[in-house]
Amino acid sequence: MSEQTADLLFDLNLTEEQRIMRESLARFSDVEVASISRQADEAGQAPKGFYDKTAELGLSLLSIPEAYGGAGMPRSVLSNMLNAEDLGKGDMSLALGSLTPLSFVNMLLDYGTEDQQEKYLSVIADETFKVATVALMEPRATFDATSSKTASIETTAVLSGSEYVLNGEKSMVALAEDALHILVVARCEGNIGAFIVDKGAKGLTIEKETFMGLRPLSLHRVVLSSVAVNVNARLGQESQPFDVQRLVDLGSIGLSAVVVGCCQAVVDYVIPYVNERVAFGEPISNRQSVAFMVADMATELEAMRLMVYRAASRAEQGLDFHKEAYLARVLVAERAMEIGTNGVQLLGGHGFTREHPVELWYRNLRAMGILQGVAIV
Amino acid sequence: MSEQTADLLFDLNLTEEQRIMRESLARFSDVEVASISRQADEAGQAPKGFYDKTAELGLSLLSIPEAYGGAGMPRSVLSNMLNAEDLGKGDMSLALGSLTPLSFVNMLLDYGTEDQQEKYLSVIADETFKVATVALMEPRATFDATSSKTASIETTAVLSGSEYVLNGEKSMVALAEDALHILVVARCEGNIGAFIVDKGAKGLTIEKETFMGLRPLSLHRVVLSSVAVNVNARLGQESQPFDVQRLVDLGSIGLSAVVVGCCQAVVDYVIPYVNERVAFGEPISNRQSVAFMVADMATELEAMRLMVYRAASRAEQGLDFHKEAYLARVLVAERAMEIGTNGVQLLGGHGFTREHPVELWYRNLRAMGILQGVAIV
Amino acid sequence: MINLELPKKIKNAEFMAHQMAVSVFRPIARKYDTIEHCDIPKELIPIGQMLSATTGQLGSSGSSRGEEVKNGGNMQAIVGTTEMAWGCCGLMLSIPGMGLGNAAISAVGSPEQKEKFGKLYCAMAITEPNCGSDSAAVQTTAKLDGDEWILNGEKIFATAADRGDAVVVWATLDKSIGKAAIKSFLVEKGTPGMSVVRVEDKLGLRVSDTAALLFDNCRIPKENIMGDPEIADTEAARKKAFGGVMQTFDNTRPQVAAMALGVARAALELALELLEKEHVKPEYDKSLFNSTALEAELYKMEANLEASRLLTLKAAWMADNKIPNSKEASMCKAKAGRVANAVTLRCVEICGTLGYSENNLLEKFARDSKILDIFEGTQQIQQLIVARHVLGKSSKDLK
Amino acid sequence: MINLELPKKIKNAEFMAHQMAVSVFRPIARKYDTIEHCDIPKELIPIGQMLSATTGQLGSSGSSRGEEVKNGGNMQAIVGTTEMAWGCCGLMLSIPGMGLGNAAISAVGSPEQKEKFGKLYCAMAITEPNCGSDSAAVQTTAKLDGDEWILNGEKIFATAADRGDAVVVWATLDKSIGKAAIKSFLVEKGTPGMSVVRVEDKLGLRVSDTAALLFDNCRIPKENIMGDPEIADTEAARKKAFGGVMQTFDNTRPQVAAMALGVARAALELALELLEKEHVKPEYDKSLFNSTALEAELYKMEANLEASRLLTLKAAWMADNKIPNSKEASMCKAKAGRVANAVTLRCVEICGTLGYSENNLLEKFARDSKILDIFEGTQQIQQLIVARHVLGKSSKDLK
Repeated sequence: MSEQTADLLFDLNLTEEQRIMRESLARFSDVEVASISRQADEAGQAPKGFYDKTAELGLSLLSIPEAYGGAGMPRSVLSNMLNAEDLGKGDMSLALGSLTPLSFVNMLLDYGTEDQQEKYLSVIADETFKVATVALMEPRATFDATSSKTASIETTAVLSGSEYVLNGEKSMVALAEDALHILVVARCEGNIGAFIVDKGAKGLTIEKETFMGLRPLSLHRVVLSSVAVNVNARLGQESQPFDVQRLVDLGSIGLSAVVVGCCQAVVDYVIPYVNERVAFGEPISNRQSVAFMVADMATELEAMRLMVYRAASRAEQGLDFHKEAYLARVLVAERAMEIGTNGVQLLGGHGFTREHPVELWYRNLRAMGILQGVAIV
Repeated sequence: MSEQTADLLFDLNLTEEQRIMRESLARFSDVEVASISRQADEAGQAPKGFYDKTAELGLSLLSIPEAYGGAGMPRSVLSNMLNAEDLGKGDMSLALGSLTPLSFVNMLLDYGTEDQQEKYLSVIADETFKVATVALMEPRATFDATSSKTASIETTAVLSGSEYVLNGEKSMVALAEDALHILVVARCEGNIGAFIVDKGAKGLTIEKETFMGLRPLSLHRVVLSSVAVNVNARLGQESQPFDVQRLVDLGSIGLSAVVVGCCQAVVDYVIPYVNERVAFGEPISNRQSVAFMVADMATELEAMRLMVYRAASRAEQGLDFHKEAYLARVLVAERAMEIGTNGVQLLGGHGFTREHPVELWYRNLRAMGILQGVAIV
Repeated sequence: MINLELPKKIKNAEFMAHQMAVSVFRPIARKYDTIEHCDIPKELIPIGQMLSATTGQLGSSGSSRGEEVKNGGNMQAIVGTTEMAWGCCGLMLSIPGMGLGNAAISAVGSPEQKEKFGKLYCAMAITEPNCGSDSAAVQTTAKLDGDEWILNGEKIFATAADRGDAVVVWATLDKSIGKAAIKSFLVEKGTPGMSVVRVEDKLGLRVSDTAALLFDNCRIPKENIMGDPEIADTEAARKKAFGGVMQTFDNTRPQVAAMALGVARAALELALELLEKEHVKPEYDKSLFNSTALEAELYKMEANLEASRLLTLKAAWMADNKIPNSKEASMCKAKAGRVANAVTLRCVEICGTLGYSENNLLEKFARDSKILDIFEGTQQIQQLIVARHVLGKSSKDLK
Repeated sequence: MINLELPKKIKNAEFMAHQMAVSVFRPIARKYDTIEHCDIPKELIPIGQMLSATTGQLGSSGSSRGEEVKNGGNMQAIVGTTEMAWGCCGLMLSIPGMGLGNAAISAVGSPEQKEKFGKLYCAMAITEPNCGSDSAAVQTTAKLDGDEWILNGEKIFATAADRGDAVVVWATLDKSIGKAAIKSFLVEKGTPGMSVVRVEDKLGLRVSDTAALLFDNCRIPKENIMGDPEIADTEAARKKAFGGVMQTFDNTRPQVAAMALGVARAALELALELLEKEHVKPEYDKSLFNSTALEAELYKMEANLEASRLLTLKAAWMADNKIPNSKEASMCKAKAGRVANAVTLRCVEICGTLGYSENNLLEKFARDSKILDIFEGTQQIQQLIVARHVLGKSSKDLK
């Protein structure tokens, strides 16, 4: 990260690389993701082989150093955000699932020691989908990871000889059951730390959790009952302590981007519907109550997108982006959930059936008000 | 107040007395109040002689015992609320001004000793308008009189021999300059008390304050700089301590009722306007965006009214009414201010001029979010 | 005298309905939501029998008796419906014998029809694939052929049409005439030519069956038409004929509002329960902006819910007192519908992972509530009706 | 590459405008609001001269130069307007020489017209008593009589028409033809037949003069018509002619959005200042529902304001890059207008007695902001335009 940014012009154009990636991801999202969205929702899981297809896109590989088997490209929050948006347009759950290993990779790139990077990243850098995940949230209504100052994280890690002993309960951990490694965020000596717990560790229990939405994402309760990990499994060093605020902010940007994609799908779906649906002798879109609702959805979607882009572009430039990510989340949460609700409303009774995707988006978009901090960008 | 109420039927009908009073107040409000609303706003005060006209209605007299020169009728929160609504329809400022002495009377009826009632109420019970007022609010953004538990009231009363010495600043005190008596709410030995300060007391300074709205109400800053009052000027006794929560709750009901009246005036004004105003070849009320806005105003107005009626009717029956008054205030504040804003919006550019009353209602209705606790019911 | 408290009689009915909701509906709410498609849940059969034996609380019409009552059948139905919906709105809609068709029969059926169909479980089929809230656009036809009506057309969103014993079907005698030619017909289950095309998979109210029906030269006896078989030939009579059809909505809209109230209150109470475990408890002791964000949100929800409740009670009180309440019926449905949807969704949000989880019913309430702002006329239709009343507009001027 | 920060050049312009707002506008904002009707405030005369000498920041059109600029005159005008409106929107609209008429002249005036009227203070008169946002319904007529046009009609809501040196007047050559016959004309102050009927008393923006004008056989030279004097006779040409008129709105709408941004940010900053004195300071360190109600409100306002700002910058960026931005211009105006009104009102509310008092400017901002959701097309008109774009509708289909 550079300390001071160059005097860039205000610009909303993509780089040539981003443009090419968008084109291919848009196609993938349409052909391989959106098309199986309903089926995956009903099944409560991604179809077999789906994640391996996403692995071919190399999303997690891109910024892993070549030495560990990655592509060694500089990490780009902006490009990752664009990818998240494009995948989110296809399906929120499958997008978040595909990007789950990336959240683990990003945390290691940001805070891992060289040894940790070598050990864990070389496993992830594979052509088949290798799962690693981050466990941050906890099963309480008032849980809040926004600030490291709050006592909201109750999972603890206590140093005991050459080991940390972890106790607590994590919730909504994506793909935990299949994860080779789970990065567990826990309180440790008054600070917040992150600890890599390996699959099958003693005292680790993983239970499937089911939610209103994000059903194919495969979310889990992770219970840590005196799970011991080696001191080397603690992420980061004294000099660069693990920063939970940054995790949450990157998480807000990533989730917001996925949500912007989903909202775009809603808008794209309702426009032809209201133009074609006839009631009282005219397309219902000839009525101001319908037309203005669509206009408002389009306006707020554009606003959401610009907020997310700004936070991401500041992160990319090495500028402080906490406030921008925070405010983007505030706006996106409010408006995206509204768009989800209005998507059903515009289709009336038809929107309430599972014949149309709007009810699925209604359920999935509520996650924007719930999920915190998985750094998929 | 009875301890337990009879098993009344759910009913929205007025008593015969209330019906008759409504008719006469509606006429008064239309002929004598609404007609001078604009003039009073521009002048920043009620026209000369206006308040004496309201005194003839006997609003403050009604429940003063006959022995002190009043009508000796049982105090009715419901009837007072209906009066407040009717006057509020004419003009919020003039309604609140007319009812200001009643707030003082009500506090004395609720908490005054016999001696206090005799001394002060016999002065108010007059055919000309005699002013007494209540000083509760203080000039701070976060001031909150809702709870006696908060430290929000900073004005203090300290016992010193046979006197209480008062220090502090009160804000938005109606008609203070003309008031023979000001009931000052202050902290005293860890409790909240109310103290009657007479006109011209030493250390008492009264300055006119001007606000966005309620301009004819004549609101004042009351500064108390070591104002000494006799111990007998403290309202109430040990057995029935002064209850600031009740003051605030009755204040919420009264102000809400005035505001419901004003909102009715807005709705009554915009309906013919949007039906007559033509744009793009049709009355603008043929457009859903306009028509639905009016429908929503009418619906919320009805909802507000029912909330206020319920709180008042519970108070009248001697049932606990704190929560109902609190929730009524929450709803009325939100919706009334919205109705004020939409009143201007529906008239477009014309609504922005002072040729129409909507801009006045826009300003006055904001008071619903500001004012606390003057027990005019 | 103005009083907005419920009298003892109504309170008692409320209490009984609540007890039933607690003991029968709540324990099985999640189970049947998950099962989704099934026969009539067996736990509901005794309830259906009990309610049919007494005055059906769900059938809202015709319940106020001759005597001068101010708080009668409509108000009682409101509180009963609210409490049952508090338990589980989907289960309430699945109680056998309490179909919308039953309400229609008891309102406008002939004595013979009441005798024959009154004891059956009767669904109502109005909506068609190409007419949503536009009830006047019915395309299903009924043609008299000797002693039989021949029905042809397709119906969707017919609640209980798969489980029910019979269906009340709206059809037109002559498409060219419009509203006045729309009549309703009684079709027994198993009548040749009537088939269930599909039962919908839904976002919420999953236990309640919502079916699509096909009528392919479906023949029913001539006497199965409800009301006057003649097509009114004056404008006034036409309006009256269709008005009669529409008027049933004035009774059912407050009922749907009551469902919304029940579901929303259920969500708010559960959210408060979950939050109290984490030491969040609203005390109403600070002004809105001096409270925490969570408290402020709870206060606003509660205020809007209470406002919706009072609007609904007013509409019912008017009906009980024979005061025309078309405007008020739409007002309460509009507000209760949108408030219930907003409240249930907000409760999910403020309870975080617990709200979103299937371990609690909050997410179910948020799914169930959406349709309450849609069926029996969407939010937009209610606004239209209120606006027409308030502005004095015809349906031609304000579309 | 995606970047939503302002470059140094624009930042500098912003800084300068802000300094002017702080040193010139703010100190006199309350004074002129109270005075209301007066001549051009003397403090504004040097500012008018200065801005006329440089590229007028308020005249938004034609400012981007030939060279390939991505962040040009439109964006600069946005930040300049925002900052000046932050100082006082009424005063900004009263700067001599910066009238809307000046913008029109610099956009479509002939070289001779620019020469003659460019240095004057030119108002714009479009609205009539019976046409609000319906610009196509102009009833004021212009009839050619020898070498002169004769104007007849009435105009209202003409900003600066009392103080200005000249007025750009919209009039129709032939009412029966509609949009294509609407032209604009330059009328100098003092021309016989043109009179100021009244200057409006207003809720806000009191220092800015808003006048009603009467044209009673007002004769002006033939060359004072702007643009082509012929009435287009093909449908396409007609659309283009009126489109040209409407297109000026695409430039002015983001400017009004910028005013809204300025006023709203002024209110939010002042509210924060007042609250900080009472130890309330948002730290962005808790999630929304774990914050206090006051913090949550501040966060939501800030988020919506920032969203409006970005929409406005995007519309300006598109204009600077010659990308058609009619949809985006209406989007930013719609959102900024409603957000600014809501934010200024909320700031009054959360600051209690301090917010409502004339001792602070919050109540003034709340009065000023209302018109920003109305003029240059109301909220409803903007929604209509956005909806037509998004849904691909004509103005006939979606009214």
